[in-house]
Amino acid sequence: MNGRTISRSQLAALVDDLVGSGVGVVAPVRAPDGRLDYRPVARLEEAVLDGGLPRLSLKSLFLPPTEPLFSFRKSGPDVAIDSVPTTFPPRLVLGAVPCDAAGVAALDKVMGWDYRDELWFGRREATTIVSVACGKGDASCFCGATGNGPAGTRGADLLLLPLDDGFAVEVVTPKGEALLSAHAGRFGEPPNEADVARRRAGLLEGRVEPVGSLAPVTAWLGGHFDDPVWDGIALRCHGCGACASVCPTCHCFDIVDEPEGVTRGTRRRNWDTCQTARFTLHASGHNPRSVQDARYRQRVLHKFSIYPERFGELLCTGCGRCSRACPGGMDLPDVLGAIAARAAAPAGGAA
Amino acid sequence: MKELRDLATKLLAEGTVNVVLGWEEGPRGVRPAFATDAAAAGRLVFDPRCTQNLVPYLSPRRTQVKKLGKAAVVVKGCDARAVAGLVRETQLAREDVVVIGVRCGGVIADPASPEPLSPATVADRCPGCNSREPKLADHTVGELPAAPPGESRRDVRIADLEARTADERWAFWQDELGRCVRCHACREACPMCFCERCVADKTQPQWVDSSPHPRGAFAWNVTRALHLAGRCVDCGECERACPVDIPLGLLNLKLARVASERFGYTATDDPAVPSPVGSFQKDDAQEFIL
Amino acid sequence: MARIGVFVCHCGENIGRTVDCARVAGEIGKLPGVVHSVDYKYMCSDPGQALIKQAIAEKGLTGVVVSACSPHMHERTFRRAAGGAGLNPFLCEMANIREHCSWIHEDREAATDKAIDLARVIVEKVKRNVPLETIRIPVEKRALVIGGGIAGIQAALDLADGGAEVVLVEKEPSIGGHMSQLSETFPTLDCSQCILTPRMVEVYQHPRIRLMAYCEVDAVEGYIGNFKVTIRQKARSVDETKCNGCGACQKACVVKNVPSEFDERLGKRTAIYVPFPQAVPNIPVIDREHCAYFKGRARGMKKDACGKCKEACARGAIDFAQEDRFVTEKVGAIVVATGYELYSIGKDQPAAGLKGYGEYGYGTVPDVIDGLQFERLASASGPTAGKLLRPSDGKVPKKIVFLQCVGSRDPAKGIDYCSKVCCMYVAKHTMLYRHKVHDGEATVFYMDVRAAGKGYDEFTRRAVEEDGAVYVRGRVSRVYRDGDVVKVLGFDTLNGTPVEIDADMVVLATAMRPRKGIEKLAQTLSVSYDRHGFINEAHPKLRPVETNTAGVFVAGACQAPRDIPDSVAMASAAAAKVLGLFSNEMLEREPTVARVDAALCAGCFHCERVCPYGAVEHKEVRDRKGNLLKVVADVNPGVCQGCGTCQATCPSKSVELMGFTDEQIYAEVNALAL
Amino acid sequence: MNLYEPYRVKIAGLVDETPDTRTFRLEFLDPEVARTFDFKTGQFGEYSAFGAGECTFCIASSPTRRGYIECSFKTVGKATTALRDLNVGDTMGFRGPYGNHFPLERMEGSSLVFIAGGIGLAPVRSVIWNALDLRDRFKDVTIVYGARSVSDLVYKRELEEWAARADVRLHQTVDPGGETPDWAGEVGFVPTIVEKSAPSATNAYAIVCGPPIMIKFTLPVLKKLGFADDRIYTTLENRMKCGIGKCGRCNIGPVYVCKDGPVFTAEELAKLPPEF
Amino acid sequence: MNATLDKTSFEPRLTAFVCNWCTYTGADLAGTSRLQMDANVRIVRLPCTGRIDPLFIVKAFERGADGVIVSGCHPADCHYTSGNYHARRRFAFFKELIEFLGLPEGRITFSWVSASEGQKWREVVNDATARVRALGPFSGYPGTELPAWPAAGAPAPNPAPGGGGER
Repeated sequence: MNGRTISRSQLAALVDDLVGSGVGVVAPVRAPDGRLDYRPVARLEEAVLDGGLPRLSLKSLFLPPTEPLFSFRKSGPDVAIDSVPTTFPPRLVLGAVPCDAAGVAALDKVMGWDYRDELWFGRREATTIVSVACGKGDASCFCGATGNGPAGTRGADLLLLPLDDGFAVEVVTPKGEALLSAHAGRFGEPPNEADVARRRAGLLEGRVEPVGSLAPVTAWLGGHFDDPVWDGIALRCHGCGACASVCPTCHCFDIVDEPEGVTRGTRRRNWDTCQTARFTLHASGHNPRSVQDARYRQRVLHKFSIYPERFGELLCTGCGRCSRACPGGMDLPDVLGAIAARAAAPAGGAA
Repeated sequence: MKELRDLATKLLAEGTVNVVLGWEEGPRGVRPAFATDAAAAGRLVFDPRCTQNLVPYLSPRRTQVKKLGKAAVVVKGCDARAVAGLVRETQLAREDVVVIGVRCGGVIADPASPEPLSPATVADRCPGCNSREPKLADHTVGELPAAPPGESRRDVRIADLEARTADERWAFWQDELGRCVRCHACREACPMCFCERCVADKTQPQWVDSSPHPRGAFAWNVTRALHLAGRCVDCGECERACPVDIPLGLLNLKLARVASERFGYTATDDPAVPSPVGSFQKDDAQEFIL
Repeated sequence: MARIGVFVCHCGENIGRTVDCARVAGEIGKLPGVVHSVDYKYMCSDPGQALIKQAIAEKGLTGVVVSACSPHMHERTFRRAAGGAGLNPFLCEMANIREHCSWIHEDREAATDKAIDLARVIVEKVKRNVPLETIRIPVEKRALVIGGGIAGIQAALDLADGGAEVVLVEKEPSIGGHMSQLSETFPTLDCSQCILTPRMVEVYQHPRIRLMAYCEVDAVEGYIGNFKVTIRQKARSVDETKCNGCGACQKACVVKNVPSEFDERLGKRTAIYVPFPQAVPNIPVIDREHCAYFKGRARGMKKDACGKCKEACARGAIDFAQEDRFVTEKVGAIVVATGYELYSIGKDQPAAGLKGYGEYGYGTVPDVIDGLQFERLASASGPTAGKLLRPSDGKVPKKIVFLQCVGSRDPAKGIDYCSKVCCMYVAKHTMLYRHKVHDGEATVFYMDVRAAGKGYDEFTRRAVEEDGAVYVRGRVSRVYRDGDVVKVLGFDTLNGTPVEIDADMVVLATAMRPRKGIEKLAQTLSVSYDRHGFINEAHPKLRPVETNTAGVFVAGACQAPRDIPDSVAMASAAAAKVLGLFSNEMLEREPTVARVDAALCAGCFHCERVCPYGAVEHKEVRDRKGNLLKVVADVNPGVCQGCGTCQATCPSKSVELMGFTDEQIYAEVNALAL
Repeated sequence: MNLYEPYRVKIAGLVDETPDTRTFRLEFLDPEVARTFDFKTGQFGEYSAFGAGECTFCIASSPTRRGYIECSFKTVGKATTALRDLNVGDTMGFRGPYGNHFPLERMEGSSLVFIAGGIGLAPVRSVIWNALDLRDRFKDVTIVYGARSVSDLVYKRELEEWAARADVRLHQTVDPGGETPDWAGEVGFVPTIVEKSAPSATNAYAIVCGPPIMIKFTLPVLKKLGFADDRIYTTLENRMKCGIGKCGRCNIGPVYVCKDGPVFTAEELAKLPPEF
Repeated sequence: MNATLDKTSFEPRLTAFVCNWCTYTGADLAGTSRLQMDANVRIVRLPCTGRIDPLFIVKAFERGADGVIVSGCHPADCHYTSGNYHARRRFAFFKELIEFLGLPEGRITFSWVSASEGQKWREVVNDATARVRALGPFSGYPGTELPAWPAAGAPAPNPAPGGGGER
């Protein structure tokens, strides 16, 4: 590990420093109902580090559920446009779960290809992400299968690994390095490598992921759009899109105008999901994806075939939120397992 | 369990139905099963983890389920009210479905939880349940288990909210509804939300802003609750489906009480009982009207 | 492309005084889509309307907003003007800046701001208006007349004579109503039955009248020009097609002591009976409550307890097994003429808020009777064959006290109106009495004598001056039996002295009330009624025989206390209105009706449950191969009246009320944002 | 200013093509944009009615005509209804140009066969004028255009202009039953008329736009006439929101229609899953 | 609404949804009778209270209304015989829900005003206006801003007064 250590008290002091210097600090916070949400904190005590997955993923801090794109004012035949800022004040996320941070990194690809989404990158640039290695995985987690793992660094600027008192700090990016050097006094000596390695290994101890390697799945999906594996795959699925809401990488959005009277209004970007029939419904009534099987297939394909083909990485970090959120008992690892079995079966044979 | 499996197998074998909607073991606790053959029927289960209401799958809008053919559905007492709701509102002909009732001693709030049924894990609607044996059923299976453990927490919560000032309630709900991301999972999981096109998806005009900002969340949740007023069957699916844990059940329950106190209506699995929507009494209370 | 023209009216000073009309026109002119905005002194004047027409033509307006008075005043005016210029009339709307603004505010600034808001709201609405076509519906040229008293008879005859088909429904076994019970009529003292029965026969024989006696209206669907009426034919237990009215059954009937309704319970009848000899139709009916056969059945006897009438009937017309039947009739108009009944004087009151007159001894003192009973005692066809004999002992009463305003004009008893006919019939009664009992003393207690009408005042004076009736101004506090006499304790308010009379008989002129069950009928017909149950006319002066439901008319004492000439006049008026309606082949209606989007309708039919008119029907939606996809709601535009309750109830807003669509209302609300 | 902020454009003119189809001519309000704005034929844009939202149409004018763009649209939804409510002189929004284009440069020296149905003529019209404005670079130009009825034909003035040109072969047709008494064109469905007019496939490209059913039956006809799949072009009209490959709506299998399309060859289309 | 307005000078905006046959006509009568009243109410005319959807009320608040009046024919007076009875049930549900959600009392006024009750209409208007004036601008109605981007050192959004703990 190329890093340092930081004690709990120093971390608390670091938070105080940052907050004092005008940096917004966001961390998982325990809600009254016991669940975690990424929320602004004023002090470290408010944050819950390594408490498991917050309700909504980190994506909501960069692609908010709704955001204004601009406002407009009409006067007679004329229209004036009021822009929204695309630069943001500095912010630090403390305690990002590694699979959440990885999701943000994955989304950089689609947000940046060809056309660069200023709102996304404005927030990305203003934000430093400090992940904390995750020791709270459960039977729905498969971050290992997606190549990240509970101590994955993808998307993080710094990764904290819990020690007995405090954390081992791994510097992942120059931005992380900058944070560290700006507050060098808060950080201690490099950690004991062996201890770190042992603790890292401990994170994986006893963990059995619900699905194995995804490489065969990704390889198989491209050519099997019409495979029988899809038939009835989404019978249980309500098409509610709860999965997409909690997903760290689902990024489909809608653009809507909201009038505020005859002459004023705002154009907004809102989360959307390919799981509803409405998503692709044409005004004519024609719907290219008319059944839930097709819509569910789109979600799987987008994550495990289209995105890898286009951007070279999975659009899934294995956080397992979709399975936990599903009111209909749909389970992505289960589906991936079925596809893997199908892929492994002799050509043309039954899965 | 054997009784349920035998019955499902028999119904399939006789050709009475083409599919039996029940529950089976899944990767995360139990999950819905669409049993079309004896093998699948033999895998059906019923136990306190069978929290999910399967009746939403009977909506005429579920074309893929419909294609499986005539269905039997396994229902708890609460789920049976949803069957009655669909029949009452002409979404389902009673003769087009075989209803298999299961006698129920309560279910757990989170069906994926490995915890057994206990006062701590029991679903909020179960304690004090008076419809543990569906009346609507064509067949009823199982022995009647002991009454659900624990006490209803939601009654206490409603009383607590009602005891607060309006401003406090406002703050409470703004905070709860503030989490809403407008995914509409509550709607899709609801057996009584069967519209071809939800009013929230109507764009001409856009009565309900589609944005998940506080205003849109407020409008949507008011609309959802109102559209279920006098129609909600209290199956708990909306709240269970909500990915951000908004206590939607409190809104439903509040309006169910209004229906009961003002209009003498309680959710029932008798489709012949008219709902308070579409009916009135000339002497309905109107103390709030000047 | 919206091209809206806005016309702001000063209404002389009415609007201009408090609203800066020029500023309104100027501000509204800045709105998107408004291409023309002007103010003018009087928009409703010819030059004002010409301005609108000119602008429509020159600027190619797609919508017109007239900012002026209430649409209830001039909407038709301006829509006609717009239509005259080639614009669909329903693309013209009014903003009410007079009644709702200039007349109720003094602050010119605030009133002008509000007027701008109100105009903006309507501009935004009009942008979403769509051209509508007036609905034309065919008229069924048949009329239903409910009630076979003199009003109903007159209406039926006038209608039938005017060429219309008529269905006349009477709930009693015979038509004739109260008029058939009267002995003589004021102010001419001609015999009531003598003038009535020919008209009854005329009804019976008229080729265009279908008489349905012993029937009641059960349900009414539809709307003006196209009502569907369900009529209950109550079981007579006598086959009308076989009976020839010979009367043998009545002679054979073993039950002979049923109090006669026609004789106001002063006489008796058999269990199988016709109410009176001249009844129309002259077909008996079995009173199952009193008939020995039916009483036996009710007691569970297996064997027939009686059957004498059946044995007596040579034509085999008696049918004990007959049951109520329902027939439906299609009619284009309905005349309600259900008449009156007398206020029940005892303690048992039919309506809340009414109190009885227990102190007058009615019902306990046999010789205290009401006006209709006196008519029967005085009638040649009555129980005493016209001899005036008192009920208790059959003696000729030598002293009769008549009390006026029993119930009427007495808010303390729950009725504050004047029953209108009592002053006249009491005068008549004193004369009839004196004509029959020359030495009789007739004393009348009155509050005042109301005798407005042709020959009426002369008539009451004649009672006093020629027939010696004694009129005492004052109220009676108590009537009770004292041995052989009926004691009347009163007070003469002119003299200021108490009056005590030992009378042989007392006649109470009790108030007229609408018939029992009128409320239910009114609800069936969707017409409104006042708190006493009298049917409301559409306008007390200008539309006296119309109701607030188009196609339903009212005649006679069901609308208010009426005497015979009034009732007849109303009946003829109602008939004239109906005939006027029937002179059209088609009716025109505002196209404010609901339409269902079948693609969006999920078929939950909440709309059907809330529709007050039963306008929602079921429609099957099938795919190209004919497979049933779903059953959805469909609104019959002929039946829909445009309340819009369906749309507010529809969870998915799959039904739209034309003229008040969601788009329009949303636009109005949206326009109120600052 | 961000990616999603449109240029403001003024409606400089409008033509009602049919009772429910309208063409706008749009001029950029920002003179710098007006001067520099450039696009290629077949590209599309997002057009805003402020307060109602955006809708996606191709640019219907030719890039050879500078200083303005044109679009034609049918009133079907919220945004198009709002666009229809606008008057000449009103301001609307435009984002674009987006997507790929018809590779006209590759077609130079070849014959061009344009086949369009209904409002599908809009994207084709852009190519037609582009080609006609550079007429000497192409060989034969054939246009087959049909609509349900005479009143559904769009760009009537231009159809007359093309009909009058000696260097264009124009076949106009309406569906059986859609003709008027004075209709001088053909009667029949577009594929039938294509087969009848039998344009030569030799060194030719076909550009086909119209309702899916028309395209479905036209492709086999073209094949029969000898057109290779990679010389037949069409454009897809999937639902879009962002137009720039982010919102996820226009995916057809691995393809982002907004970036990889909207112009595809028949060969490319055949490889796509049937989700359009 | 401008929340910074001095409360004493605050003039509320009220939207009224009224039926055509009773209340609208009653308001006409008030005008004909020259009954002076507060100028804060803007009437939207509907055929019947049966047509009034709670969505209208929600939208009115969204568009800046500080208060709403809903008014129609008295029971049994409905021009369409029963539209108001159905409306009454709908309003009962709505009113109970919105109060449970904590909407300040007095923001919405329900009334029956007949065609002959011009005087009553004035009272309804003046009373409702006075109530809303006293409540102040409805700046607390949910807006469109998300609390997503933390301001420097901003405290965690306070879990509503009494909003926590018991779940």
